[in-house]
Amino acid sequence: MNPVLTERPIDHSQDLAQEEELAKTWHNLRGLSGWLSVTTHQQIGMRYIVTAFVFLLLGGFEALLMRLQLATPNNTLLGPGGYNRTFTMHGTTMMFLFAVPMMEGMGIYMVPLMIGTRNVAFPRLNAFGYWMFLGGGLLLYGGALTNTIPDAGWFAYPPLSGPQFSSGKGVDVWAQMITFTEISAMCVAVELIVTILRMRAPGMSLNRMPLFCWSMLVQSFMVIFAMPAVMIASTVFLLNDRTIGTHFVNPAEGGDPILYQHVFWFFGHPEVYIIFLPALGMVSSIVETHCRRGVFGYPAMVLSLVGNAFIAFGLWVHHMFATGLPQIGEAYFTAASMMIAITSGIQIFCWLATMWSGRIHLTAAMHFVLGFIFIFVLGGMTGVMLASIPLDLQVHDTFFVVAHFHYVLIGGALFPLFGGFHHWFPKFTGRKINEKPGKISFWILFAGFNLTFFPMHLAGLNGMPRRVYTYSPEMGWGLTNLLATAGAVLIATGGVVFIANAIQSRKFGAVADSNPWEGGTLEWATSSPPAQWNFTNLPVIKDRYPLWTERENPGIVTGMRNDRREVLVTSTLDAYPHHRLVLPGSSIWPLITAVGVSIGLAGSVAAFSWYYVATVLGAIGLIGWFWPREPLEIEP
Amino acid sequence: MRRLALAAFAAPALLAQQSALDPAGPDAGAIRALLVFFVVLLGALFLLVVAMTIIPLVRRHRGIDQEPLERTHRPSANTELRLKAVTGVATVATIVILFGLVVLSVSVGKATSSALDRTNSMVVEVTGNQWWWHVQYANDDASRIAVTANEMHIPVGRSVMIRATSNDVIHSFWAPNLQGKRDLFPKHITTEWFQADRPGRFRGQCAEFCGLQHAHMALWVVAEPPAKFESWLAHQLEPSAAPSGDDQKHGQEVFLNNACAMCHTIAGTGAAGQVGPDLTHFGSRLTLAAGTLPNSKGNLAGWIADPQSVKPGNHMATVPIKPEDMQPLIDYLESLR
Amino acid sequence: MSSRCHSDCARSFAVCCLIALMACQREKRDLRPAPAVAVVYGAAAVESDLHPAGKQYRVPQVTNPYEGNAYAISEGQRLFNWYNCSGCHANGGGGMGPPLIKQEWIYGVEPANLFDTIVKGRPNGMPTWGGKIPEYQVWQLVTYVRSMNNLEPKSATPARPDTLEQSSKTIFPKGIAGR
Amino acid sequence: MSTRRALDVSGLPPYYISNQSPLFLGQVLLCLIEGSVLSILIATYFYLRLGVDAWPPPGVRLPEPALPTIALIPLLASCIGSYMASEAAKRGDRRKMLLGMSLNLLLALVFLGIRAYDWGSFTFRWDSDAHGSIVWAMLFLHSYDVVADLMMTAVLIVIVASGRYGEKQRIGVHVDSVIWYFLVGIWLPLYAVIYWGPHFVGVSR
Repeated sequence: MNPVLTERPIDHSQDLAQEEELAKTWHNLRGLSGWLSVTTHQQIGMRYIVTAFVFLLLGGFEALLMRLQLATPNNTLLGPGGYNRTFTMHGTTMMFLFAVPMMEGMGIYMVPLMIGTRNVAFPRLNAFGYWMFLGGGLLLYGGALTNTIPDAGWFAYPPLSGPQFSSGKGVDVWAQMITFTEISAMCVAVELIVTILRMRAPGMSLNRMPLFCWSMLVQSFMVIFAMPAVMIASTVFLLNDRTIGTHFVNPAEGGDPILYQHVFWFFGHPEVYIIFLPALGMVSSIVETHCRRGVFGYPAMVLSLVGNAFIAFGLWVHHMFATGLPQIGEAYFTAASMMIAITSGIQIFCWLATMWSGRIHLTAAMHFVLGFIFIFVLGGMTGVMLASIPLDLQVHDTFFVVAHFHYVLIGGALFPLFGGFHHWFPKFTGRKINEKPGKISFWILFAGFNLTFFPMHLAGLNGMPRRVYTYSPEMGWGLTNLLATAGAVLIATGGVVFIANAIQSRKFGAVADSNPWEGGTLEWATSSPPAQWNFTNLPVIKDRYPLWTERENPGIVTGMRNDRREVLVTSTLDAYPHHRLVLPGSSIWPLITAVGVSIGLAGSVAAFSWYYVATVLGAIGLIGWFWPREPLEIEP
Repeated sequence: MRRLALAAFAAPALLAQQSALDPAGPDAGAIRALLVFFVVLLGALFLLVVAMTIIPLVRRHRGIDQEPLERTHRPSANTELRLKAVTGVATVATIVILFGLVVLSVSVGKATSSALDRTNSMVVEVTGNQWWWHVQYANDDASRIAVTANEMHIPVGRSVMIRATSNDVIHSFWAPNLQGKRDLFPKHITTEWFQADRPGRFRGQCAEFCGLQHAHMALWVVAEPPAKFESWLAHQLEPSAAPSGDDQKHGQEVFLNNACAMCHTIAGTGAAGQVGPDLTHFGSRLTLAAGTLPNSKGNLAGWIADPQSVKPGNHMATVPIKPEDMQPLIDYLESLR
Repeated sequence: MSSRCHSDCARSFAVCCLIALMACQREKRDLRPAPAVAVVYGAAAVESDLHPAGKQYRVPQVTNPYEGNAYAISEGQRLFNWYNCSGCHANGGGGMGPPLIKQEWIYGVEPANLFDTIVKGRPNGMPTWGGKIPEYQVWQLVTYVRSMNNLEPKSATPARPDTLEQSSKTIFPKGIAGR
Repeated sequence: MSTRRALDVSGLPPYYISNQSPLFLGQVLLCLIEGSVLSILIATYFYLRLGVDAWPPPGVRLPEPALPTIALIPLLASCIGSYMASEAAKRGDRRKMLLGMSLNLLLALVFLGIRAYDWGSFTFRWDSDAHGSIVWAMLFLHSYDVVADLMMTAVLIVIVASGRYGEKQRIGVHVDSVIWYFLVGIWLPLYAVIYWGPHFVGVSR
């Protein structure tokens, strides 16, 4: 029987009655076992964000250690072994344990709020994904406690990372850790795609969806196609070569180290866009709210997101220009690498157009966006230089490249992320983060960042290779490295100021109502922090910025049962209600499955047969997970 | 404009020992010119974008007519139209500029890395090992193949072809003053061409992470006039100088009786180890331990006594030499001009 | 907390420490050899203690300092090729020299025995390496030879060398069914 | 008393056993993931093949295509069982579901039996050379997926046979066929590459 749209008088008493019923249905169990069996997207999203932030601090500490070692020539703070382990842990922690999980965490937290539903599509898979991510972090840093630390770099090229030249289990722990974080990323990607395509609020057709959700959708599809490549490179090629003696990358027996590079970078470049696309979504959300108008050129923005995803899969060989591959291939990859600057360029132009024709409120979040534009565009320019083969042959694997990818990663992802923290802090905690220290932390981070990484361009052009634990005084790199270390200390202080501001505002900040910035998208329709069930009545959407057009009487969905966790499944293109779906509640089984699989995978670092242990334990967990529970029949 | 940019780049304070900004050959020169062009053009575009970001901040009260709705802002139709035109033009400009840059860099790439006009280039075979370079001058007649380590003399004005491979992990041959870098792979030969237009000593360094001592894997490319090069090459072909004086003779005995001969080769003596660098003309080299220390008696003594303190983790064995043997050994090695 | 829980926690904690300890031993990477082993057996074949220049006060190292150390095994693998042991012993399968992957050892497979075999040589062609190879490298070779026979912890032993065919293939030429 | 638009959805069904259910889209995405894993392995096979001259090195017998070609028949037949089960799940017909799933399981086990025998007769191991490594990797990963899906089907048979099941389990039965179609479909290119590849790509001995 088709849903019927009628005009109903607003009845707040009925809403309150619904809220008690919903509170009973959506409350999380108490105690430790309750905490461990949570499946609501807000708790799991916040856990992703907090855990990834801890790994950011760990990675930052490693970076500071490296900078102190390189501050002066012939320094002896870290020996070669110590420095190699530090930069490997820094790269691995930042790329696999901070960047991707943080963006996924923001996606899990914000997407259900922005598309007007109550939870992600597969709540228990969401919990399983978080526990696997945590398992990966514990494996890497647990290994570090027992001195089993990888030291072959964050992309671990064989034969150096192979069985003969990397002794011990460090590189094996690195390879297996990737399996954990990649399983977690794929879980989140599958959930977000199904949530975005099938559970949007009625009336929210695809062209009315916020740009952040578009960037999460595109990013999730990239995860689906990119992550398997790193699974193959790290476990099927490297880990098997190291533990059971296969010959994928053994040059003597038909294998080829360049094969590893191709398969790894086929994942490697989409990976940096997997980190970067959600940041574009955050910038769009911040710009449209703080410039008081919808983003200019919505279709152009969406098309450039999608274009970015397709081109990102076609240009991985620009990491391998120095390997001497045939000329024609390299010319194609030069063109592809330069083409991707067009899609990012279009996004920058649209944001600038939005700022031109909007009324800009210079809040802390807007500061970070402006910092993003400055740093990311500069990083994009050096990126275009790296795309040209002759230039790349001079600057590949030097500090020029180190400067480039920090400009596009810190500038392109970290600054929008900090902007997002300041923008959504009221929604996360219910209190506004105070602006003054926010702006101060921005300026310290901005100055520290440029003081650290701009001189590195010069060090790179002056011949300083990447990943050298020391250099001699007469090389002439002393000044640039000293400046970089000073800048790194500045970044650290900026980070401390931000953390102090966040902690202080969380307790004593001004209490925020549901829409402190007068934003237009749906996440501002819920209370701050949002209730467990997000929307008492699911919204009905008429256009792209519902809170700007129909603030007084937004459309609502009625007739949903509140005594079970129910969400509305709508059609993919124009979100016409299709059927109601009962989501599972809290469950401990995702944790049990994750622990079982983690034990098996961690054991497989030592012996291959532990994969069978992982299979058996995983099967037991999954059977308990899917076992039918009361009530079996779902009455309408 | 270009001269200004070139001056900015060539300011001596900025230049270091091995710098891509101070070319000594046609290839590095072409790349440096391309770099300057890229920096100037892209720098201008960057400043333009930064200006476009800052202007809307400072021009709060502007003329474009909008309804001053405090809560939302719906710009009028012709504002949207004008913005659409501006962004359209900017996008097209980006595409055109990028297309131009692709064409330019592919053409420069062709010029610097192809072998079209390098017919009579001299072939040098470079083999990367964990943390030092084996350099061999290829020649059809086996007796005229000169072998040296961590140093490569080349004649000025003549193009040199590097045939590079590796004995263990991936390394990368890179002399910034002369040419871009080329990776070295085990069981695989990669080639590269470069040429020096002026005499001088150009330092090169391994540019692909290759393990513990990746930082100390350097080599010196010495460009010298052809005549001087020919005499150097001829000298390299001769066997090592016989030890003169009993001090050097005792040094040779120490070398042959200890583990030294297991790894190193000195042509003309019994030592024929292939796994370490060739020491036949060790005395005439600029540096020792792959560019880590200048070649002097004191450094050589320190290096032999305890290689792990100079390059922690490197593969030279710690051979305990009795104190009375050390000095003769040093004299003998330094005598191998 | 019930006492049983105490013992469980204590037991699991002990297991973790054991794993950590073993891992630390495997992962230890001392680049500079300890002075005690940085000595070269000058006159390896000397059997008696009488020396012209007075007694040599150096008790020979008997236990293997690199027991279960992954870095030492990997160095031993490199030295096995560098010092051309593979010339006679191939990759452990044996050629001109006897195979090094076997059950019965004429001169014993304990570290001390292997050390003596390498340093003093053996009849029928095993040369005296004492004085030619520094002692700490001999210990690394000893550890590598023992790892070929799975006498070193599995986690410290590399699965295959980069250069040669997998040695175990020579032992199992038949298909998997014949394993 | 201002009013607001209200959309009454109480008439909509609380579940939907068809390809419209979100779980179906989730399974399709899983197949995309496994598909990209196996297609990268196929690309690796050709990369390794074109990197060496003699493929596989002399003395190694190539896997013969005779047995696996026969094994294709039970594999393709098992799709019929899977289709029967998924349609029965829509209608909620318990007997047909059990029949379909059991047929699917049995035929798949026949296929796996033939493969295990054929696999056992290989004269190369995963550590003999690059050819052995890639062929074993392909066979292992595909077999792992097949065994995992069969375990799922077996558990579903037990649940449906026990009678204690509801709509959610019927959606599970219906959607389980998606993975099976994919696994059968992806095996065809893998089969062609492993068994016919050496004869058609590059010079074979």
